Amino acid sequence: MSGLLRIEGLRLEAEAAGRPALLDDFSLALDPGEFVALVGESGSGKTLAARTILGLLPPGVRRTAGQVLFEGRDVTNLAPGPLRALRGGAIGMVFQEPMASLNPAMTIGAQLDEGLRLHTALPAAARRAAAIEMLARVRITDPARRLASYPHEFSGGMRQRIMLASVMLLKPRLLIADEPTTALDTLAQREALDVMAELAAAANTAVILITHNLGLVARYARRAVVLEKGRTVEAGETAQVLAAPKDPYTRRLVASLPRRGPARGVPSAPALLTVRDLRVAYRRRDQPGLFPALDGVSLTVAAGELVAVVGGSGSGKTTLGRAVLGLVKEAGGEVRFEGLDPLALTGADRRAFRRATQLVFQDPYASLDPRMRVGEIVAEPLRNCPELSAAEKARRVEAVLADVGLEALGGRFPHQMSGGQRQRVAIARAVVTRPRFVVADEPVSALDATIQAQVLTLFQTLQAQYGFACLFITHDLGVVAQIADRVIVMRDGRIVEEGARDAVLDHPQDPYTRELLAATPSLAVPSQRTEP
Amino acid sequence: MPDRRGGRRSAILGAALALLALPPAARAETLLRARLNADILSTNPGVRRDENTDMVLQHVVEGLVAYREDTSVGPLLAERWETSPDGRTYTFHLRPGVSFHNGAPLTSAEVVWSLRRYLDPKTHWRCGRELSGGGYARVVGVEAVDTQTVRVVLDKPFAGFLATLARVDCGGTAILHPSSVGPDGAWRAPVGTGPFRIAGWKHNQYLDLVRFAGYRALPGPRDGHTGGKAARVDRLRFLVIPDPVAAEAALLRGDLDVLDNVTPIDARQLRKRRDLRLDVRAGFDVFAILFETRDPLLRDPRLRQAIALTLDVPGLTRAVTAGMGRPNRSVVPVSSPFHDAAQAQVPPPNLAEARRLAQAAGYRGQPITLITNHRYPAMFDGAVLVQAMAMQAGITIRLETLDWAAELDRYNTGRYQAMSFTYSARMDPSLGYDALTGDKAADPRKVWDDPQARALLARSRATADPAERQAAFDQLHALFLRDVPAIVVFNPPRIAAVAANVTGYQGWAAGPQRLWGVGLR
Amino acid sequence: MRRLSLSGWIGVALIGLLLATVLVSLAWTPFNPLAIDLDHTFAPPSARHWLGSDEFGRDVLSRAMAGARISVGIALATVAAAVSAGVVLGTAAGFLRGPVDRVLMTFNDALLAFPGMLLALGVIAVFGAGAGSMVGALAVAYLPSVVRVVRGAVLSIREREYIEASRVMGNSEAWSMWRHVAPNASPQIAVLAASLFGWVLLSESALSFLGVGVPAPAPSWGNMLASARPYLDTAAWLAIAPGACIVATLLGANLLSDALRDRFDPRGAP
Amino acid sequence: MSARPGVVGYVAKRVAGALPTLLIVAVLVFGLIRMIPGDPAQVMLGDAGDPQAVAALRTEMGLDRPLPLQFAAWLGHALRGDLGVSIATGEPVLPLILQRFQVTASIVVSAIALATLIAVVGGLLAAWRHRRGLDQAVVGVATLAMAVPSFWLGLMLLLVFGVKLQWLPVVGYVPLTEHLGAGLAYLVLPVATLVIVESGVLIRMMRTSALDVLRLEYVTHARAKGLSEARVLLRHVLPNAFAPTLTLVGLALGHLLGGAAVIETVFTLPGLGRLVVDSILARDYPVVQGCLLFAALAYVLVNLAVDLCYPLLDPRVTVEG
Repeated sequence: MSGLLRIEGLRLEAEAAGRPALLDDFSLALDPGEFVALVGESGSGKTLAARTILGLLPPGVRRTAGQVLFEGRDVTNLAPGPLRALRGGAIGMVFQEPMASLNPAMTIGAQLDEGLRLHTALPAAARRAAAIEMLARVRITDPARRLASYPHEFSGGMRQRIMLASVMLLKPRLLIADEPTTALDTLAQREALDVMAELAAAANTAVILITHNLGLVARYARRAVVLEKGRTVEAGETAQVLAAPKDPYTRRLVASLPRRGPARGVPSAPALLTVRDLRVAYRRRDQPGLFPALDGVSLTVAAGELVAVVGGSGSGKTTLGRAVLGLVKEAGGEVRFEGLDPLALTGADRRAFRRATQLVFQDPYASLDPRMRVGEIVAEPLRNCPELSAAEKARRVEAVLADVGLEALGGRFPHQMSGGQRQRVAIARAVVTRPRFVVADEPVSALDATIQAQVLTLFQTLQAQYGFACLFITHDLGVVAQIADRVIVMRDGRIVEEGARDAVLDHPQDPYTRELLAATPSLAVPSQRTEP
Repeated sequence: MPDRRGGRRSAILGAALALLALPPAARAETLLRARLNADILSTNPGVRRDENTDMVLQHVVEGLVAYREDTSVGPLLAERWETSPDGRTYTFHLRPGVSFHNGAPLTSAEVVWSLRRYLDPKTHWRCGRELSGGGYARVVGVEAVDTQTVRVVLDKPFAGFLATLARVDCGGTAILHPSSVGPDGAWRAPVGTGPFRIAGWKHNQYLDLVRFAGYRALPGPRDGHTGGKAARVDRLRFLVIPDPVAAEAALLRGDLDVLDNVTPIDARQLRKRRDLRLDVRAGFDVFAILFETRDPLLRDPRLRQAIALTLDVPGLTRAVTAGMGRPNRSVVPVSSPFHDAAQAQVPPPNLAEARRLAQAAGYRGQPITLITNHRYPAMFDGAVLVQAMAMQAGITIRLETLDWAAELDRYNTGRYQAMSFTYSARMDPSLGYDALTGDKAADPRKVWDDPQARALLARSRATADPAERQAAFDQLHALFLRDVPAIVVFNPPRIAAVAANVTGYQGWAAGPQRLWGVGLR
Repeated sequence: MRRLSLSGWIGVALIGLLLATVLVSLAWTPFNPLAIDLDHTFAPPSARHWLGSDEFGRDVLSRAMAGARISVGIALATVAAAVSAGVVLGTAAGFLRGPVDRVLMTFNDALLAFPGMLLALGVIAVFGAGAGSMVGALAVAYLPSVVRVVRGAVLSIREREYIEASRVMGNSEAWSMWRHVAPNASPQIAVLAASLFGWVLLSESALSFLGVGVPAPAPSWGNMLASARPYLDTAAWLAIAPGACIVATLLGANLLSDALRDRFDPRGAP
Repeated sequence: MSARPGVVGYVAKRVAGALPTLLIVAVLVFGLIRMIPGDPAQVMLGDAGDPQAVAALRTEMGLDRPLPLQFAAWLGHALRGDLGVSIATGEPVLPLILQRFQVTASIVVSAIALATLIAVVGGLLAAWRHRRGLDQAVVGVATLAMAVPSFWLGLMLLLVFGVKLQWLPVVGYVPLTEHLGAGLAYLVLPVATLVIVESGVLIRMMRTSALDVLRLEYVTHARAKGLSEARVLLRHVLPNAFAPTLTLVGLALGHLLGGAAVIETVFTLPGLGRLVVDSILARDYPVVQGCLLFAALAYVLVNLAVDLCYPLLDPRVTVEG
């Protein structure tokens, strides 16, 4: 068999004794030009498996069994010299975090050039020409001029494409892409992966795509390997794995994908929040003048209604969420909550407003005081409820913790909990005052797929139970489909489309909405992939 | 310190002292190198001056009279003089054959010009006040009798007149040629009659003196600042080396020939060297513990006596001066001709008596604050030892370490209980007692405010008869030991270290280094 | 809580030894540290004088023990003064921001631009050498750094999301300050205090070495070193003993502050 | 990197912004030194100076004028670059400071440069070999170095290399401009002392920030490109990890340039620190005021220079920000 890569019986262990293997009996075979997905959640070992190929295991991890053959050579025992020749030249790698994967202190030209100079004998002018050509191919406009730019002068999506360019410049025989688009919004993700697939196909480069996003697997990969806690639980043709998962874990993974529920019949309620012509402008360092974050936004949210706000990075959706809660002092226009202006409130009115409204943040770690116990965190908002006795408060906290499934964990510190548990704490803290309105700012985008599904379900349950209205900010149309009553689509600080969920998802009017919908991965395996 | 090898390091230090920048001296020229701990302030004797300035200029200029080795006043440019019976008129006869550095002969004209210049308030002469209305006597006339005779008239008799003229800090009242100043009276450079003249002055680095070929020394052996002042080297260089440790290193490496003012601590080390010779003299400085006799606690003389009785004076002196100082309980320095047997007695410590006296004075362990400073190790170490010795008799002394300027401020204002202090050298015992004795209300610096003492001091000053003066000093001493306004402990040694090839160096208890008569082998 | 590392234990042991020495010295030293013995000066280390005797025959071990008492007392008092004043001023600057912050920080920067050692020297010259003025001088010299660190901590914690969360709950700024900013800044301040202890001890001995430190005859390690200097080649033990004491104490303080940093970090050491 | 257009304006703005700081320093210096009892007239006249003589000298020195007037006069002259003349020696203060500053600067700058070099190499290697023997050795040595007082270390080095082995001169100083070889011999021990004392904290800072950078993906990316470890460390880790160390270097330099009084005392160097201490003791007001103003200015300028270096290390930082 003329395989490009064969991994057999690979076992990785932590140097600290007494821990289960990080990766156990992992095998994978890859032909030239083949596109394989490695699927799993955090801690499944998928990244370690890929890094073993390049000999880039983090300190503290050891290979204790198995071999990795690249073009017939065992790469695990290579001397540093030949290994370095392999790295970058024959095998390229693209990383998850576009903000951290390019050296901020070097121009992108220098970074593109580094690999070329090392692995080819081209003269400087030819290297420069190659770099410019490659930048153009990854759709960076004006590539010749931008060679002298630094990474921070590019957006996240552009940076990830520049990474791709730097790797693909050397036409590697194997490309390892480790969660390359997790941090990008839907459109940027689509663009980056399309470029990657295109370049790989052109250079006949085999690709290992590491991801937790089943939608991406369905769209790009011919084969998929599913990992859970270091074990391979399922492997095979993508279509087969996704359509008819055999392993319970794979089944759970597939089931956790958000799917559209039936439209709730929301009884027409009075408007809780009205926003008219809201404008917010920031001064940005790299630009003269003011940058409009919100540019004349108007909307209403009725009591008990869940309105999803969708948009890419920089669309102004987060600013909107902060502004309606009166957290942005520089806001122009009009915000009325139950007829009152949050920014003008004082004293008891202000406290009443704060009790009635809450905010759930994207990163549960950053939003919980690391030096407070969970019980104290959840109880803190009740300070504004003087009518409750201490005992009633304690009961309320206990009940809410039970509601979010964290009974008995009130004594822990945030760092002693998992990400999903932390987000539950944040949600418990938001609902403990029985608010009438909650802003949820991407509350699930930092979580693994199965956890994300659980938290979303919990959020829906709580909303039904407590009946609060919600402005749910997200970039994921799948999430929107699952929970929203109404959808607002934002772009560049303006609302481009607004309407009932099904109407927007099924009959989008604005081109931007259509683009977003097209870019949203789904499990439907593209036809050209099923019939190679 | 152990021997050091090699000329390489000498070369290094040579460079350190910026010698390489100098033009090479002629082969035959002899060069003697001594140290200054700070640059001199000016070349204007007795005007803009400090001790270094005084010392250097003693080699360049001379006055009518000067101190002899035994601190009496002897002739220098004046061959002799007469005093009128009323003690108000002094007639000086100049020594013939003396010439200035510019070749001009010394005549009464230059003497009259010089003295009048000093007495002009615009000159800011250091001793102007002493000889004007504010001092002991006022000079009412200076005139030339003939070319070799000058007459000075005072408004009233003043036994200390000649001593004042001889005072080193008065610049020895040096006789200068009028070309020393410009037409506007501004200072230019000293044109004097001394054995050396100034050849170069590089500020903060060095000062060069060269032999004055036309010098006419007062005949006779070396005697204080008066006789035998011939230059024995062609060139005399004073190197400015502020740090004492650096100066010592320079000496050890052979880049200095004479190092004056070595501390006893350093002398301990230098004593072991065979390529050096130490010259140790009991100096005229007076180390003493001063008391504020108006302090509620210390106003009782019995407590002061008690403290004095706790002191192991020889032991303290030995520890502080590395065995080189001379224990002395008298204000009269041990090197003074007036230091007779009566002054020389050092009572041994008596702790039991000390306790008894303190008890009798009502002392119950109240802390007494003793001020000292870190600038002068002897004052500091002395204070530490006094504290420890008093502790043995149950007397609690607390040290307060100030910097020297702050201690001086306390000294000048009398704001202290006790103070570890050193009086700078005073040639005449009357001046020594005068520094201590006086009216505290008028002058808070004075520690001894006692009518009897003031009367005795006046007596010692009024007469010129040595026997009469000696009697006054003996009585003063007895009174001083009884009243204990201060405890004199020792006279710090005056130590110089000279290279073995230096000939004729002779330290002088009463003054800093003298480099005339000093040669090189 | 995380277990201490080996170096952490060494730090605890050194500081423990220091405190034990201080306690013992309150009750007992081999000799009276102030008692002179002019017949036994410069005795090398022996069974009688374990660390030798100095130029006045005083026992070096006794003086080193008494020196520990003085040095530690001054360092503790200084740290307490500098940290409490620094926390008040730094919190005020970070919390009130605006003109108060600007005025405070301009003044603070001016003090920072002042060589700390010379500032201390000046203060001591004004008030005279003594434990009190030493504490005051060192506290003034270190205050600007403490204000800086505290203000920086307050400003950075203010920007955390949980402070915004507290704001959303309707909590007042003062409450956020008290309930969220203060507890999260306190580990940093504790670590700072531990390092400060070392720095102050070092400065105290340096000032004593320059001759403006603890008033004699009370021994401090710095003035023991200073008086040992002329006898370096003949009685080196006089310089070695107090120097070793300073090194051991500083090492202890540094290791302890490292250990505190690791231990206080709720996320564990990186 | 070419100078950006805003740099000149930025520097001007920063220097102008430092003026209040310098003014406060000037007022503090003036106030503080005048609160110290004793004055230069007393110091110059010693125990022989009677009160009238002291008063006369004070008048001559202009010390009897009201303090605000003295301050205004001094400040006016200082703004024109004239720091007056030393009361004790009559020397002009500014040349005196500059002359002494050369001594301090030659020692401090070479020591800090060496310490920085050692810190970079040691810190990078320790971080690279995290938790291995080399790392532990480097951290151990650095922690120990942080605990050694400079004056004691200086004394011990003197004892060993000067007194016992006699390899190096014990005291004194030769300007490098006068004799290079001799000058270097005098610099060795003081510089070595400062290097050891200052490098401890710098090594640890460099190691910590290098560890932070080594965890970042672009380092893994650089390795994945096949770059050698040396190039990864020097080209990718060092520039991104150096900023915090540079800050510390700036602080150390800023403070030491103002006078390393202790080290200058140990090695009897005629530096700025000794000048200040001696002038405080002699109450030589113009010299003290001049020196401390100079020290504060040096501190401000060094930190400004450090700020200007950040954009070279990290293009995300702009000087205007």
